[in-house]
Amino acid sequence: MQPKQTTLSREPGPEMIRDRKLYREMGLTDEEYERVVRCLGRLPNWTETGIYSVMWSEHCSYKNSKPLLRRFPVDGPRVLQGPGEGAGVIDIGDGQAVVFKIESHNHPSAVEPFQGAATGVGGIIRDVFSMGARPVALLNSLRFGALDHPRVRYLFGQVVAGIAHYGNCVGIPTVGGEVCFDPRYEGNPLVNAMCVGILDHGDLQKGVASGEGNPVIYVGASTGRDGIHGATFASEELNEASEEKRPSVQVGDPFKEKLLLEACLEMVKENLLVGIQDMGAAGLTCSSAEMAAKGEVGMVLDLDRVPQREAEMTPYEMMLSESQERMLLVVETGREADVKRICDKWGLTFAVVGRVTGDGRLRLLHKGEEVADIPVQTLTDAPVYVREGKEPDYYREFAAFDPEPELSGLDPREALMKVLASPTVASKRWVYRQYDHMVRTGTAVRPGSDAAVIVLRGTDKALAMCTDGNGRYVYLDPRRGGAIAVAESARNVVCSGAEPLGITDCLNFGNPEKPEIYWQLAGAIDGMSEACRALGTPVVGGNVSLYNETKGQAVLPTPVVGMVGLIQSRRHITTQSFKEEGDLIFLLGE
Amino acid sequence: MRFAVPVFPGSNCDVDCVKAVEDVLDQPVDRVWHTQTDLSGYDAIILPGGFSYGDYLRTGALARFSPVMEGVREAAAKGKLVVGICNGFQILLEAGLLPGAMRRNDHLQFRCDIQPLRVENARLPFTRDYREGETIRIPIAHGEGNYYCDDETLAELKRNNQIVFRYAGENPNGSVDDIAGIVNREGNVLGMMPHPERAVHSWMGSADGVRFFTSMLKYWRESGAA
Amino acid sequence: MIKATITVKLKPGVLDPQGEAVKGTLHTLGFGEVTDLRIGKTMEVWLDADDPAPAEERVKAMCEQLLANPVIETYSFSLEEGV
Amino acid sequence: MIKATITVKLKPGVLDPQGEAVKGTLHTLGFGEVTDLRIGKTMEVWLDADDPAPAEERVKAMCEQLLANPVIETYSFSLEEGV
Ligand SMILES: Nc1ncnc2c1ncn2[C@@H]1O[C@H](COP(=O)(O)OP(=O)(O)O)[C@@H](O)[C@H]1O
Repeated sequence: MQPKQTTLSREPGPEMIRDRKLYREMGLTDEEYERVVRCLGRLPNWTETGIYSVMWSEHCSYKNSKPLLRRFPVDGPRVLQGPGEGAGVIDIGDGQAVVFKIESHNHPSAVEPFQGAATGVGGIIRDVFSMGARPVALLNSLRFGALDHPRVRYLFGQVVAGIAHYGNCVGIPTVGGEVCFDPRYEGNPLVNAMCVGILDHGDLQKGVASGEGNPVIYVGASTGRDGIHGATFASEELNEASEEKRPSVQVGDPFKEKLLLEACLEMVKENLLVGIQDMGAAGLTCSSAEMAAKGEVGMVLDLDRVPQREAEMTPYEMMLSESQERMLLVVETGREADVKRICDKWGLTFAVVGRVTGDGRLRLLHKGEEVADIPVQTLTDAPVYVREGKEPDYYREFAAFDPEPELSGLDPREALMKVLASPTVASKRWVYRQYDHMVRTGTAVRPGSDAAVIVLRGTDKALAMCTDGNGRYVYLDPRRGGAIAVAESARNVVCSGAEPLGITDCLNFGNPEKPEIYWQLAGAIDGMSEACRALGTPVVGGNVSLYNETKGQAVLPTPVVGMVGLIQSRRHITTQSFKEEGDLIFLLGE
Repeated sequence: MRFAVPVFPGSNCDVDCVKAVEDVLDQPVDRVWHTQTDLSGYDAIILPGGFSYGDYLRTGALARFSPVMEGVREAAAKGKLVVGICNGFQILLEAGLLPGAMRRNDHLQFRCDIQPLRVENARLPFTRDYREGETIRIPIAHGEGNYYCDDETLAELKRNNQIVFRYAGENPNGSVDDIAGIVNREGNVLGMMPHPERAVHSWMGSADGVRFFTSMLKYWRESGAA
Repeated sequence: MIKATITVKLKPGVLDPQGEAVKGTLHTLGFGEVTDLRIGKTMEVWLDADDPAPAEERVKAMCEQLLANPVIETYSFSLEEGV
Repeated sequence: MIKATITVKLKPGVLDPQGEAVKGTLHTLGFGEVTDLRIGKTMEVWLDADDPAPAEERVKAMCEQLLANPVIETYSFSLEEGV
């Protein structure tokens, strides 16, 4: 059956989308469009084309990186949840588990650094509390161009302020991170944010829909035209779309996030939820499709019930909006009132927007008409591309380079001063004192040491955590650079008195369709995997950010590792600084 | 001694205050939701830090209309101890329970650090376990701690010995006369930007906040309210 | 509908750190002719009301109770009808 | 001296969480007639200049380079002479 075209006649019809190849502007290739037609058995309308395009984007589908990510070791005796959910979960004993994940917000931060960074923090916090965990710490990993460039200084200042704004307001301490400066990040800064949470085993939640007839509930901020992906409307009719109708930047509301966090954790404690997922990238589309696909069910959504901030939003706009601070819940029939009571207490918008169905389809209703009807599994079953890597020309040249002669003539004192004065190595106090790193009164080791340490109240245990990565090393040798990133984070955690538990990672690379970039990506993943196997630290989650390029020039290939370690007793906590005159200094290793 | 910690939407140091009272004093303490107006069952009230109502418009400006502020006002009038820490201080200013107003830090950045403070008045219910003139280390974490009052008010604060803490060393926010904390004329309502609840165990980096809490308990016992 | 446009400014004499900072940045950007700069707030408030006379009273009450802090701020406003 | 009064507003469609929160409090304070509220900035900039025509260009440049963020904000301004 062909769903109705939406009543907004401005939208191009299915034939026009095909004939004028309008799907290309949404990011679908000709082959992918053909595949959509086969999945549906007919031509997709505008809304459906938009839904496929975001679900099959790299961000949601990992279509370029999936085959490579399979090389990561993801299992271990303590792993309760590996990759695939909002965040990874590792057992820490006493019925508790640690939940953590890192995610990128590079592109939004390049456009609007303050809000881009802030909403990146917001997204990762939701990923963690949607697992049922109480977020206890934030970290980040940042890359900018050379600091003597005014635009870079602006980006740097705004990104740090945005991170501070969001985390401080929600009341989660930002306890660590890293900042590096290199001209290769000039047009494309990297902003990766990590969140760590704690949960009791029984509270673990999943982003899954099940139980035919169960209500689908929308909680949180209302939906606006924020961050709708840049489909530049090609047809003449659409050129009339006024300035106001154009997609706008996502603005974060950390206050609302705090309310959403507390409300969702109350629902978890009352055991109300069948499934819960953050409406992050691709908002309502991604959350509804993924929850339904995981539960092997269908879902019908009545879009008129979606709380809307702006007038006359189309189904396309509602489905693709990236308005922040929203969650999608599935509860058992009859528990709606309980969810509403909690939402009312926290002053949050609540709406039953749909039902779980047994037909395996995502169906959307708008103004009494069916405007989309898609087999759910085809949305999550995106095309996968196994690409060919190629060793770049620079690799052998640099590998053969012998630095000895050039370095031997240097005055060591001068060289040391130079290294210490470089912004990448210099103290990051200017950054971390803008972050509230003590709220929740659990921070035993504050920023400025190797890894941060958070104590677990009611036990003698503590968690150590850090983020590390070095794009220059990975550029010179992806495999060893990848391994070094894992090893460095492990050293930081161990030097704080902890046993490494596992990692989350964010792979920030250029365009994977270029064989040299793909080669970097594959090599880094191999190196990281090798180190993770050697150290017994599985990869329990992560994020891929590709296409980090400006004017055809890719950023340094930058995998960032976020590691968490367990400290069995607070007496084991160690810090970096020299303690007393006369203490002996040892050098370990090679 | 029963403590109440009102929780506004957006408060985020409420649990920290509860933990501090429990750990340091081992006295009963309740988090009280902002819709509750009756606080008559409590001996002391701690308005916690955080971002009540997102700190939108002006810090503390929206929270001061929360129903629980009725109870806070009543308690203050009865001479019970009322403490506002950070955002709590901002709320007390907006509510008119303390004089002055808060502005953004002069450097415009949020500032989190362990800050040295001078104890200027050690004869208050909140400070009797400190020595006058002593320097203590207490964490700060705020973007708007730049206390302002006009010259007249400042003269009055000085005359009545209402300045309780001053920043020692560098002033982290540009506040008038290095003010970090003040008390009302009666001496039972105190507002301060630094967070004593974040300095109650040595592993936190300082335990100088302990005596803030023990002072209150000692006062309560000695004043015969117990 | 009536729309009120409210301006809230810091009182003269109250230091405006943000204004100072912005002035400093303008100077480094080459706008040396800026001698002073003060930053305030502007609020657009739409009221479901028709009669401007009572609306004026209402907006005044909003300003005094909430929108401006008399310790450091002053306010002024104008009304437009039919917007 | 020339004084420029610049108004910087969030673009329509850009979320204004602050405005939302203030509206909510106005409602609880009994100002139910408020249907919408948006908060922006107002800047008073004093220029050491006499001729309004070039001043206008200068103020425009300040707005575009620094005072307004074109991604989420719009600006407008007016000039007064001899203040
Ligand atoms: N963006 C950031 N956010 C929070 N803390 C940071 C950030 N950057 C650096 N830090 C903190 O500063 C300290 C030094 O960082 P870094 O120079 O990367 O040290 P190292 O090379 O030893 O890891 C660490 O404690 C780190 O957590």
